[in-house]
Amino acid sequence: RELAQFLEGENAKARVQQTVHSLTDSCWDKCISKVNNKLERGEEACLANCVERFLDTSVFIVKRLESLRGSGGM
Amino acid sequence: RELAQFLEGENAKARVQQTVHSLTDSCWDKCISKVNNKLERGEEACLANCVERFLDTSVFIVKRLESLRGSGGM
Amino acid sequence: RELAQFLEGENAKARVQQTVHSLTDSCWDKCISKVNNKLERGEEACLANCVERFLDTSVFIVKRLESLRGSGGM
Amino acid sequence: KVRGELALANAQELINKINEKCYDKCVPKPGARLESGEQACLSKCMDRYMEAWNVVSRAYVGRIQRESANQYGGGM
Amino acid sequence: KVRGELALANAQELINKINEKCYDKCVPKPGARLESGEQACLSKCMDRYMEAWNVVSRAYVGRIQRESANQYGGGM
Amino acid sequence: KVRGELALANAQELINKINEKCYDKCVPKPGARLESGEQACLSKCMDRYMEAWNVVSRAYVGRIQRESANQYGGGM
Repeated sequence: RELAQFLEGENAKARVQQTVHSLTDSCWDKCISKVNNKLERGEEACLANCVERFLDTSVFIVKRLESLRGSGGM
Repeated sequence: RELAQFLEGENAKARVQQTVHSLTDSCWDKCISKVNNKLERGEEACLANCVERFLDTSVFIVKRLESLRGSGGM
Repeated sequence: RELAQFLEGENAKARVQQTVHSLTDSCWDKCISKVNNKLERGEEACLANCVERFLDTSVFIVKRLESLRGSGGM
Repeated sequence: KVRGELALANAQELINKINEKCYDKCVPKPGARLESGEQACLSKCMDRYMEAWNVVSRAYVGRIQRESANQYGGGM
Repeated sequence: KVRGELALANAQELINKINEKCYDKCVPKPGARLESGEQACLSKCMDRYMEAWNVVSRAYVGRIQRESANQYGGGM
Repeated sequence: KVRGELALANAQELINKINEKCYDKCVPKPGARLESGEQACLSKCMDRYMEAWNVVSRAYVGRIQRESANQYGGGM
């Protein structure tokens, strides 16, 4: 049972890491055009905002789908 | 046996839906540049043609491969 | 035991073919802009170099990661 | 239960695609919050994507049906 | 049988890639039918893609062989 | 052992992504060897990609934590 819990935790960790890989992939394309000697302040802010807005978008879509479904729009 | 048939049918449905997702993905890029208040007539025709021509292309490639193989060209 | 060896060999072959598919995909985009009546000399050289440099890049990254890890840089 | 899982997987995949495509189109420069203009764009984009999905689905299923009907008639 | 499945999977993947790459290149604006110019483009594109696959395959397998030979000789 | 495999898979995926992204950016026209300018670009690109990975990871994990904390407080 502790093993099951341990494995469940490791699974969750793997899913988080997979999401981080996929977000880094797409936010890199959105925020980094030229490779500089360090990550510029604006690039760093863009990366963090890119993650937050992507998740906001996800929440927005799911909520809107639910409201459309509720109003019989779908 | 009826269960097997049912599952087979569900599998086929899942494959069809997966193809629809992947076709929508690529035809969206080909046919929709700007997001408008409704799907324009031209965009809708483009989407339907995009599906048909993609499948034509698939048939074309397979037939040509077979004819190349038959003529010893491959 | 011979079966296991045979299957292992087939697995290795499948991995090689998968890598060839993925390299052809990305090197095609890098080296072929217009489809001509034959593969131009420059295109063919570009494709072969594309494979070699991609693998060099892979070796370069792994070695650098190891040296960063060794020097406590990571 | 299998049927429910299939519908769920389908909805999940649709949400993922909309998220990817519409985020790219509507939020090119992510800022400190989702602006109202970005939200309006997301709503429109989402509606258009679902319509596109329906058009593609009809075209694809229609083609499959025509081809299976043709198997018993003329050539393809 | 395993060998046959492998060859089949390989051919299937090649067809999928050709379909994707050449459809993109040769049919940028899908119309009511595959025009003859589009078909000519598809034929050429298909031939070039298969040649490219062969060049890439030779380069990759050659590199693997050189590197395994080097393991028993000098450095990499 | 599971933990080690997870770390390994994570490192492997990071290497694959760096390889793909930085090869694209730094070696647009592959020549007969990796030029020193290309190598310098690869080093920088690799450092930036790992930093970006860390920024994204912090932002994502931070968001998850804030949202799970909010579940027991106000709305989302």
